[in-house]
Amino acid sequence: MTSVTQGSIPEVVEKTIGESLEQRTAILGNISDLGPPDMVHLAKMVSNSSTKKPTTGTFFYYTGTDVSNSATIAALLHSIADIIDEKPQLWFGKHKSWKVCEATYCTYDAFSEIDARVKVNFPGGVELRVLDSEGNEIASTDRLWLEIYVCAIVRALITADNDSSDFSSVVEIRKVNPLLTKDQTKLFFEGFEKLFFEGTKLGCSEKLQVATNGNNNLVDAFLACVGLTGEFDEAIAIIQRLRSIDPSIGFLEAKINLMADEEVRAVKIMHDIVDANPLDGEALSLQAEFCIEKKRLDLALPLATKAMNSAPWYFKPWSLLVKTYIRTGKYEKALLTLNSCPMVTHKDKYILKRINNPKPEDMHLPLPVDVTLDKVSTLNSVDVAIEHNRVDPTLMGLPAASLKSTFAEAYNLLTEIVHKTGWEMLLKYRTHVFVMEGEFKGAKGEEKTDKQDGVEGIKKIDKLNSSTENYKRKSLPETPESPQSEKSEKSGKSDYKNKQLCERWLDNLFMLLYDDLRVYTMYKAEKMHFEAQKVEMKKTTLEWELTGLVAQRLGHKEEAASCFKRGLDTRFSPRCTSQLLKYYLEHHSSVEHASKNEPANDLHDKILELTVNLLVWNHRWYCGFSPELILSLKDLVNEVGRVKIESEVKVQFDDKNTGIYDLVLDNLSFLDTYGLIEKEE
Amino acid sequence: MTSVTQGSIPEVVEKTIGESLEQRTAILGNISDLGPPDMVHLAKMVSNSSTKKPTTGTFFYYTGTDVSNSATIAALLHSIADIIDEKPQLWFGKHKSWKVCEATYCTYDAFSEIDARVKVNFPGGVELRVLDSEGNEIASTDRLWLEIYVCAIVRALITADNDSSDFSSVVEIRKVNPLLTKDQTKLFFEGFEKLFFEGTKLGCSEKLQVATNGNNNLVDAFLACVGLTGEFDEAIAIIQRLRSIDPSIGFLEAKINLMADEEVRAVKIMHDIVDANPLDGEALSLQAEFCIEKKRLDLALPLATKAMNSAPWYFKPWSLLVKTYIRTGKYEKALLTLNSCPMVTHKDKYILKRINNPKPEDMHLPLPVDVTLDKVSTLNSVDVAIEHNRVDPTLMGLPAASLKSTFAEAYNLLTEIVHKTGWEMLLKYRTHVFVMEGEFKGAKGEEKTDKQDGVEGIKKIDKLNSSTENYKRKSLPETPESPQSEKSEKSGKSDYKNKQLCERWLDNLFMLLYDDLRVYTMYKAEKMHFEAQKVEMKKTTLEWELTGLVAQRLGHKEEAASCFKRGLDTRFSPRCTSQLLKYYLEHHSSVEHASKNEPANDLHDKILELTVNLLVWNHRWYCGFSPELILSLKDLVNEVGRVKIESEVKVQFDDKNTGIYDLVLDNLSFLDTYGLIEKEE
Amino acid sequence: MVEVSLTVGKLDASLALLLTKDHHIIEFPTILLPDGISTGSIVKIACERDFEGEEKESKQFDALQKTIYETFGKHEPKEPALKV
Amino acid sequence: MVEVSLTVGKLDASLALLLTKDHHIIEFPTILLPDGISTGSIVKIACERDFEGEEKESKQFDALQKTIYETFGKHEPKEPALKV
Repeated sequence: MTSVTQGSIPEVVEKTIGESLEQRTAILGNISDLGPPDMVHLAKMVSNSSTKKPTTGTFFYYTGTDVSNSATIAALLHSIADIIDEKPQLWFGKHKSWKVCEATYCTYDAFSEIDARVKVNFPGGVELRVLDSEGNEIASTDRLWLEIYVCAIVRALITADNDSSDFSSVVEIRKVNPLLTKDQTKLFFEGFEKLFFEGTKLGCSEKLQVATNGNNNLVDAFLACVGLTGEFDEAIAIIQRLRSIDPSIGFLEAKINLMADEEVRAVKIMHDIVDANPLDGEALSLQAEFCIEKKRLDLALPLATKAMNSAPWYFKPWSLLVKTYIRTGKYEKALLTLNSCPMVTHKDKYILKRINNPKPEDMHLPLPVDVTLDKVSTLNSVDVAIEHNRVDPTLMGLPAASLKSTFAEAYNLLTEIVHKTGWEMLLKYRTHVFVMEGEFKGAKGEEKTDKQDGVEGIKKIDKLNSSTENYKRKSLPETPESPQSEKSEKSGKSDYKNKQLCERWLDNLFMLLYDDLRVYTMYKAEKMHFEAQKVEMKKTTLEWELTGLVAQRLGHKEEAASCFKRGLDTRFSPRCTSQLLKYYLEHHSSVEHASKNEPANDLHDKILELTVNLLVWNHRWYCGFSPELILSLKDLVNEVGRVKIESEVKVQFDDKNTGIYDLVLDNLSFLDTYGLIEKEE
Repeated sequence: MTSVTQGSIPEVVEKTIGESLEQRTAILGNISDLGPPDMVHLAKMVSNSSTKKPTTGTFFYYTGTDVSNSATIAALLHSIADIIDEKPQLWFGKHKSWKVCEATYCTYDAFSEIDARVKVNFPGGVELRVLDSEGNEIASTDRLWLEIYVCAIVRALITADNDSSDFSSVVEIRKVNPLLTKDQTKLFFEGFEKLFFEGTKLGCSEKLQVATNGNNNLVDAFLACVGLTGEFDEAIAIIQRLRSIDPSIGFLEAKINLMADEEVRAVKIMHDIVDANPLDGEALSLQAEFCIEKKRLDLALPLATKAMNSAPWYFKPWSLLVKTYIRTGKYEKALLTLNSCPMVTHKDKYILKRINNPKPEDMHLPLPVDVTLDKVSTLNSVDVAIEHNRVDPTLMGLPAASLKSTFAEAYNLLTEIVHKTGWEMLLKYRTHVFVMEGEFKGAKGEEKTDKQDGVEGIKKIDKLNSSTENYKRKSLPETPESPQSEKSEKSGKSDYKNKQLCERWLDNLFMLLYDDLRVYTMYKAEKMHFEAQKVEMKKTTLEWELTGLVAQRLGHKEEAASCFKRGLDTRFSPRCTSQLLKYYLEHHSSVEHASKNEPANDLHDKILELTVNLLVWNHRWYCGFSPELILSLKDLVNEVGRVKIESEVKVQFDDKNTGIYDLVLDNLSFLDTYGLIEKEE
Repeated sequence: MVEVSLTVGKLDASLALLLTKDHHIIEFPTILLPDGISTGSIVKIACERDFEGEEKESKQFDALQKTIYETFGKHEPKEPALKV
Repeated sequence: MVEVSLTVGKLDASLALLLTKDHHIIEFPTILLPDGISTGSIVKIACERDFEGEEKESKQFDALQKTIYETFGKHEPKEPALKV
């Protein structure tokens, strides 16, 4: 098992001691989401100093800590202080013998909008303060502690495995597994049930306009917890009790049964829900999704339609309907339906955010030395930055890469169409169902009503519509003939009346799609050229990574995987690794069920390697919690056998005792705790 | 006649010579309206200096200059230089003998989005440069000069008589009459006709969503010019020629005929227009307006309805329809119709704006000494500022005072209703036609579609909705009974279905109305109290002014006038004066036609006094052009006789030869030029 | 005449969201819906050009224009003649 | 049944603005309007609850639910038995 060392505690140096605490207090009034990550503040002095007063303040962030009560928090602070005091710290190039005088742990509770702070004075003394949004102190209660605990776990689960390739993401943070013991999970489940009807206070996914009882961050975290721990029975029991109060959340019971592979039960539950309320949009959507997965599109179509009619403000059923149309080859209907989708604007995904902007020179980001792996732990960030600055400019800043929320989903649907039809045909379908510029002159000279201007207004705000002009200029040539129309029965009417105006956001997705396709087509042409010349194509790792992402967005999974693989030939890249891992895991399950062409052992080896690399990379960045990697290990162990995996890890990665075996063991022992893998012998 | 002196040329000192010209160049790319006012830049040196190089740069703005060609502009620059060189200038407390080395005149042409600059070097040399929006030089053409001329006159006419009590308004500006000679007007008419179909490039009033051929700033300036010069025949001839190209502007011919008091002709023209096109929204609106003025509301109602049905995106016909409902006592219909009005958001009135923000200490704002009037020219701005800081806080920042565009008009309609019904009844009507909070529970728990959120989004941007919460809290108590319903025939249906949701902006207007009413009611109560006690009520001039404005907004014109009068007891106030003048002029025409109760002579004396005061005040701020004051003088002279007015001015205001007679003469000579008053004997 | 069948997708105080078979969203004033409607209900909307109504409207409008012209367009309205 | 007469106030490619006698603005899909319509036209819109349609829809939905339940809800779908 790994343990915390000085090398795995990042710190940011304050200008004045305690300023981060003050800044945290100052922002309390402006928090409208799950809030900032937990934070540890340390007041330190040089240990042989005569004054006995702290000379330096530092802080760093945390997720996943057990914050169920102040004693547990105080114990954590004690252990951090011990680790720092234990021996001289390598501090900005020098060895400093620090002594921690005071340590404070802050954790935000979004239910009651309060910040709980536990302060430990060394050698003795623990103090608890709970601050409301105005910074006033209030009394703590058991209920409040439950909220604090649940909110911290929701933050940890919701933000785990977030793609952190963004430059603005928080690095001075330790992420630990919030569900290490069964007691922790049990307490979270208890809290979930007690706080369920306040879940909407925690906000919801960026794909949803408004949080509901059945769909919000608390529920998402609960489902993540259930998926990770496999505590299906307990979870179902809880949902059953809650359902009796609010029937609209029945679909969650079906969902968990599906997660538990209890399909028959899930089908029965969904059936009963819509029998009782044929307008339950969530249950109908789940049913439709189920039928799409079962490839029963004949059943999915009426279900998605009904779901959409029952909840027309909700993006999900619309997207299922579009998907059904695509998979049945009804591309014109798919485009028209896509055009009517209710988009969620002005909403961002919840991510962990700093409370202030520290300067790079104030950041102490040590290299943990207990676990190392050549090329991964030692990835040189300066080299990566140089690569970044020299990257092929056509690959950088492709706007489709930064699509958010429902716009990203709509883009996926559009790429699914183009993947099937090709660009030329897609343009024909587009011309056929949407009014093109100049086609309709009726509105000439008439002013717009406020309402219309209003819609325009929103769209202007919308980050998507960077440049329709641009698009028009460089759009591929369109041919005048229309493809066979699905609507030819209405041909008696004047043509424009059968068409819709294309929403501006959709118009812009076409533009982004064009950009992606252009890059991808160029890549493929280049590749063919090189192959014909029998010369190897050279790209930097970042360029392979970005090319792979374009291919992936366009649905060319194999091509994407080969790009990521090529990217990893030169150096380690966390994004290439995790994308490739995802590809193999997906591939893996299809291998299992379908063909036996690929030697399975080979695949297992690759998955293990990628998983281990990422575990080490995470560990290097003080992160010990990744549900994706845990689940990847779980599958491996259950297929290959625990003994085999353990020995392979030892032989292949840890022959020099570099701590990798311990790291893998951390995760295996978690799986062990929940009985998800065979017991250690 | 007055002439330009050193005392009537304001200047702003530059940090470095020419920086204002550079700043003007820099903003050229971002102009989306009529552009900045004309600007004069001077490079000066102390005249006995040895170096012969300019040491100081200054600039100031202009409107109304004849900019028809570079020679005229050069002549103006020469005369300015002569005035400044002539004798030592009183310059920030010292006398400085300046010599102008270089003078530049800049004028913006919004048709072609160019800035024309004429530079004169002293003693000799004239240089013309025309800059496009990127600051590149382009060739000048006759067409371009026509545009430059027309655009400058449009700016001058559109911004004349703007309420300049705003602290951010430009004071370092000279405003001269752009129509001093008949040739100037003739050239403007020519330019108007030639450029008519490019008028939309000049933008439109803030009450209009989009400029049209018949309704834009060029047309507005043209109508202002016609109204001021009385050149109706020529104007009608022009419109007749333009109508043959674009029939949709026919209503302008009717409009000018109405201005010329040619009612019968106007009626015939309107009749013919709607005969040819029964969907001409502008002509129908004009007809409706005409019928409202004639108090034939039976005719106005179907006309306004038809106008609105023909142009539902246009605020004007909606407002006429609301007005008709109000005047026929159909208050519920009026409220419902008001609620459906298409509001113009995100649009500001065109005002003259600076190209940079000069510091107060760099502003040379001399006092013109050629025309002075005790208490007016010498109004102490420090005293006014002190008064401002001590003003009764309930009067300051009443939000209804800053309503813009269609929101201001909608507010007027709402006050017209409350003036007739009283607040209590208005609330009852409101409750009866609009769904009140909690009345409809159907949407409970359902998310909003993007579309709806969109509309919400706009309204959030909208400056109006400061605090509905606030409103609800302090709203006057409502009584549960509804007044007699106009809609009782529909009582079979469930109640909420007969009601509409009150648009948020209208909801907010109710709040603003409440604020105004509260202040007004308090004032009236206070006044009664003081009258009962036989004690005089004390307020500062600014307080009287603000109280008067509240009364005016609420339609209490007499009360407003008495406030403005009381305000003027203590000191001169330009706003009290101009508001009171407007009141008398209105009153005056009603006196003429109706009663003889008020001694007309008295009224004439008051009008003359207020007009003269404002002429002097304008002159003090370098402004020699006010259509309102010119028209006020015209009426006076035509009623009382020129000799009488001239002698009264001499006796009452100019017994000490303080230039006031000359100032009045400036305006009379303008009227003379256009044959609008009897010739001088 | 166009006749369509629409599903009520959402019912608000003043606006209802109706959905066509082709997934057009129509915002329809609640006031124009029959009674007893709720989410999930199906309504039939028939839309027909009203030539008769147009004719009537046109005639009324012509009459209105004539009245206005007769009243204000022939000559300045006379001051009421006071009998002595 | 509710029947109203509406004036076409504006006609756009996909949306028309219709105005009721009470000055409600209805945004109506152009596609649902009869042919030959232009600004100023009058249309009659009749709106009726379609009980029959509701019934039919309800039956179809019940049948659909039954199918799903029969197909997936009774037991795990069997692997196709290969005959030897």
